[in-house]
Amino acid sequence: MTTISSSYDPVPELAHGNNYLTHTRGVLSWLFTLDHKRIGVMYLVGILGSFFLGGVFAVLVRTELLFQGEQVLTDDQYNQMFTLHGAVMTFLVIIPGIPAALGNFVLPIMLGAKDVAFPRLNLASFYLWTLGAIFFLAVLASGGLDTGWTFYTPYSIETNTAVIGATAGAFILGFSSILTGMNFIVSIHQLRPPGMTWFKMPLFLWALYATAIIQVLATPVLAITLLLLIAERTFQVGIFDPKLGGDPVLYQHFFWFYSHPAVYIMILPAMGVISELVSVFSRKHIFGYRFIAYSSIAIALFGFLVWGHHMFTSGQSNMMNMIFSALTFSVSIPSAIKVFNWLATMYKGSISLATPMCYALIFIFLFGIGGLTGLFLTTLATDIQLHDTYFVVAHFHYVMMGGTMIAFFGALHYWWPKMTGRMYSEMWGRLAAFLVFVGFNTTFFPQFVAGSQGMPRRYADYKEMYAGYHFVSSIGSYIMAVAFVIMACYLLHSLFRGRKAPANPWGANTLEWHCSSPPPHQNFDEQPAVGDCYDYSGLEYDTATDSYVPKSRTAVTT
Amino acid sequence: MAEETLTTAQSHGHGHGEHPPHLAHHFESPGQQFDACKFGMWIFLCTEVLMFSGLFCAYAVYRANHPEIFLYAHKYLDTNLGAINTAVLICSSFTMAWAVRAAQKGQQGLLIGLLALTLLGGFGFLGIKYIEYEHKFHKGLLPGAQYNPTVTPGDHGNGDKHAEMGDHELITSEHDAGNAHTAPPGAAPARHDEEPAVAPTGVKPTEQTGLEKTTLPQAAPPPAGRSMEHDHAHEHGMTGRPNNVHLFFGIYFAMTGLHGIHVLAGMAFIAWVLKRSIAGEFGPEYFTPVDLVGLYWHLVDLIWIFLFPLLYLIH
Amino acid sequence: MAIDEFAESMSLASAPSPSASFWLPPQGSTVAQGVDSVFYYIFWISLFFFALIVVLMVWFVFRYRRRPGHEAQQTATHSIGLELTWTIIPVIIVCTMFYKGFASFMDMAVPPANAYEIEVVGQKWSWNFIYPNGYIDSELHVPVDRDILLTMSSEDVIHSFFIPAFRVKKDVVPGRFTKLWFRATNPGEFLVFCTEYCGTQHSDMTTTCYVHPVGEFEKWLAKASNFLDQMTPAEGGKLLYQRRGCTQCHSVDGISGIGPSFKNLFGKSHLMTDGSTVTVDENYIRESILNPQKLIVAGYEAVMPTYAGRLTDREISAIIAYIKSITEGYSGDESVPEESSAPANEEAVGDKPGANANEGRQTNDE
Amino acid sequence: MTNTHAQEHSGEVGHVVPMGILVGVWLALMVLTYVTVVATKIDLGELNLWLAMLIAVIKASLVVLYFMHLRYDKPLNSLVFVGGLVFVALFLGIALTDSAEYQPDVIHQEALESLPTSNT
Repeated sequence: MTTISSSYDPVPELAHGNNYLTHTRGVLSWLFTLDHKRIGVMYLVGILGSFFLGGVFAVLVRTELLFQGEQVLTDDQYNQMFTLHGAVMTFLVIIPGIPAALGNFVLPIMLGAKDVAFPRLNLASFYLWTLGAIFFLAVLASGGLDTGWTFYTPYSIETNTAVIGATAGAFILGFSSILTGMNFIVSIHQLRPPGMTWFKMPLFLWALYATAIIQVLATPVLAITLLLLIAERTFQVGIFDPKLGGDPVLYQHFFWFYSHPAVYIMILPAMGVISELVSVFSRKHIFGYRFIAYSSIAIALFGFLVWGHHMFTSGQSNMMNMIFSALTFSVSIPSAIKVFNWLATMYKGSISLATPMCYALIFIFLFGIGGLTGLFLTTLATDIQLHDTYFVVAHFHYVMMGGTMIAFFGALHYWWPKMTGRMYSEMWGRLAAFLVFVGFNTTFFPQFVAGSQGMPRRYADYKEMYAGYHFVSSIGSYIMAVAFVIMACYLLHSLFRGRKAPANPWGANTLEWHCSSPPPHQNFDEQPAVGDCYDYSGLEYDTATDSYVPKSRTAVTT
Repeated sequence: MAEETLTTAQSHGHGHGEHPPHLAHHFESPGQQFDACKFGMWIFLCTEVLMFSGLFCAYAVYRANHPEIFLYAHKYLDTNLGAINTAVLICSSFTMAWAVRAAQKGQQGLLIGLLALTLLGGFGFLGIKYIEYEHKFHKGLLPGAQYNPTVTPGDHGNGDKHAEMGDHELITSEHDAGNAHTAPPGAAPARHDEEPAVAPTGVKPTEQTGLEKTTLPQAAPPPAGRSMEHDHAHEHGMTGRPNNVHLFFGIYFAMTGLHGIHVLAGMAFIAWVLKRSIAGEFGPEYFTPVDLVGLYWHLVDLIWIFLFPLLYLIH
Repeated sequence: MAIDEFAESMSLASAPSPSASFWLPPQGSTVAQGVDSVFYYIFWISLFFFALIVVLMVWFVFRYRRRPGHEAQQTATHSIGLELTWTIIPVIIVCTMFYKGFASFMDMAVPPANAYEIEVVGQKWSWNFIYPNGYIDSELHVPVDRDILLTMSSEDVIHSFFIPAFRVKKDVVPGRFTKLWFRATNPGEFLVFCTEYCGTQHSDMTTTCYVHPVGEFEKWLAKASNFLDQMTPAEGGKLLYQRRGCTQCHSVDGISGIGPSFKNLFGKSHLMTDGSTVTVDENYIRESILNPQKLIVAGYEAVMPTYAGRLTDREISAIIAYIKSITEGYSGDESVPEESSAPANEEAVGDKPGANANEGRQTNDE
Repeated sequence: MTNTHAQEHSGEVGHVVPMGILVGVWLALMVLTYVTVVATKIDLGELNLWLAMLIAVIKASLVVLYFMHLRYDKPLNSLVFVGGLVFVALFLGIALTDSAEYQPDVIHQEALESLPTSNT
């Protein structure tokens, strides 16, 4: 076995230009790479591009709703815009988001391994994602999609927009998700270094493990649902088509059996990131490690029992309504445990407001609202009033956008120095974070009130009484758009003229900070030592290099 | 889609290892690599089981709520052909398991022979499936809108006198259905839901072509008058045939079609492993691809073990 | 006539009734009070916990901000006691929420026995309400303080029947019935929305629910259901043309939509898809209303649903009269009523602008 | 189901299933197939379905335990397989319960085959 260096050895400096970015040159070396870090970066570029595309659709939707009547889009175009916004954001951005882009990059290094368990499969997942994205672009070019991202039958059977193209795209993206999940499960089981037991693993890996379980168990049911929908359209099989004796409510069971666990695929990695950020930027050991780890698994498993709360008004039987309402409350408990544990971690810490921590705090604020408004939608009586109104739109944007995407940007800033070897500008980072926070709340808080006042969802036009809410919401969406443009600018700027990043700028103790920034091709020359990844006592701030270095050997108190 | 990615799952095993030949650089020992591959394969099999669970769920829901359709329609299926198919798959599963054993013991000749036998079993299964599909296409026993039976149940395709009339019937029904993209009967039986990537673009099936529109109950009688309960008498149309019998064939073609695709994929992998075993790559210290393809083939057999009684032995 | 009387008897000011609140619309039905109490119960608990989290977070960030001389103190890294408290307390709170929601849902879910049944048929972008005496209207009229049971079904795709003021919502699913009941507490006009995405004009699929004061409803129903008696057949035909979904496909201004336009139709001869030519006369119109699939004008698709059993013979002849009335130069036996002859009458026939949104809107050419 | 003889040495990694078991399982599967086909001849009413399912489960577990040598494998693999089945059962169970509950509300149109003549 290889020698184990002590956990506080100084990080081996790389000969200039020998990191994973410069290991080999040329486009082909990127397109056919098996290196998980390069695959992660390629995913990141694809996902940020899709996020920009989805954002354009969102701004168009909000511009149409700025005033009553028709502004820029006809009814049909509006229906296509909100459908494509939903489909692109869920399938292309937020489901692969944190696991595929950042998880791929960080997981093997956190495990002290050279790569994921199946590198070729990892590259295949990326190309499946790209193929799925191409299908979505083809759908965009060939007449769009106007069924909503849920493809409810019988409308999705009889509309003449490119439903088959979109469902085929989602089918392929599903496989990309399954294979990434499988890769992560096997890597976490098989590639943990000696000394890293399950409860010495970083919490981000617990979150990715729980996410992978859902990806593997839920996505196949989406695959068969989409296959049957394609069969409906091409051969009129009649399983979901009421004209042929089929049952549209059965389609909703099929669809939501996947799509509710899918929302936990989206939020769990975000929670994993927040656990890391809160601990590092408070210089405090994480509080309640086991409870946070177990709550990730609990959310993953309970997530499979609750899909019926999307169907309270759909004609689902009253008995199932009651069972699903009761079960859905079980999912809110682990989320509450996590939030309280994060707060307990911050207690008596030394909290720095670097940009990643700004996003972590914004996450706790927005996810707090998102999670608590979920209670209204879980309770039967209030869900009857609130279902399919803007209250639901606001709820899931607070949890998906306010939760997952905010955590994604926090993680992006946290691992930016490690991925690119460059530091971004803290001032611009904090400004953009503040603007995102202001823009987000201006956009979505009015939608809560519009929704509870009865404003239905997916409306191209609205009655007079909802005009005020929509106006404020549209203004908010422009503020958010500006904030993201600012973020894009300063991150791109840092790529070329950012300060050279030290090995450990934030003073974290997970293994990816024990190698250089950007890390070498093979991550570690010899097996890194596995200590307690939330114990920061062995690191001290070195003003010269503006980074954290292991304390001088004599003073090391083990 | 998943099929060819699967091959990468197996091929990762034999990277350019420094010490033992087939050890990938990021694994410590062949044991760790073998366990990782088996574990990854079992996770993949789990996703396959969940994918077919969707079809079993559709089957269960429609059988529970419309038992008369299944009782009536299963008589169209030929139980003997189904039983032969089950036997064929079990034998090819046996030869596959034996082949894995042969690989583990390094018996190259036996390995190659057994893999060939398994491949033959696959062809046999698909051949019988083709006969069954041919009979159904011929007799108009198709899913959904194209359902236009020209044969009474129990007449297992040997009712030749129906043959010519059947074609005529089918042509008209084809014309009525009016959706150009349904595979014309008699042509090679279009696999029911081949890989969607090649599916025709979303041609909108015209709404009312020959289909009975959902006729709403008469408006005149006050709603309370209409019987809500599930009255079986209403179930049976004029000819004693329960309505929506095409649902059975929708589910039949979905299940056996998707299973057929997986048999085809399995045969592709076996052929690929056969080629490599002829090249002598496998032996006691490295036989992972044979083992993984064997697991996949056994899963395909496993699913047929459940499909056979559910579709053919309805009582 | 119905609307004028209705407005007078109501002398309704448009101000929302006092029971409206910041979060929820005015309470228009018996269950509304229960739903609102559950809503505010959850609201105040959520606000408390949200405030707790945000105050703690902001305080910690300020109190323990990183500054020279301030080090993070190593507190305990886990405590079973704390973990149990913030597990058990939320479980208890959440159980109370479930029970309150469940109890209030029970009143909503189980329709009372002898409710007044109205059948609702949702179709692409308009509602049809079939009253017990067979009269079909595109707006919902109900008596106040009476249990109303809606038995709903859809003709094409999934719609959803939602009256915000009554706190009731239920999907309208093709191929099955779904039931919804409410009991309106105060007279007035309440908006009805479709809340399940159903295509192009999903946002226009709104109508109004008129709650009549005690005794007024029967009078309205009697007057409305024999509207043919109070007007010439042509006007009755025009009302049927607007109310029964003909507007979706047939225009009256000469522009052909999904179906041929009715303008100048009577007496003309058309080439049919099967090659024959047919002159448009009474029994051709009657035939294409009852069995539309048989004869289709060339160049059109056979997508018209049958109206067999949904239009009485008298209504069909009224429609025929209307088609005649908009054919210039047709000196048929009835006198062609000019547009201006009885505007008041015209106005009173329920053409309240805006309320019945689908009346004026022609579907643009597909 | 512990892995009886550990194969940590770099040679044999998997477990070799003895020939006797392979042939035995094969014969059992063939016999069970025959039994399940014959079983449909006897009319047990509702029980027929459950009998067929029982035989199918026995055959399936034979294949899984011996042909796929799950019995000699690491317990993690069987946990994955059985875990998947639990979620399949959850999905089928709830879909069946719910569709049975709202079945009385489903409208039964006329048979698709007999196109109704226009009935004024």
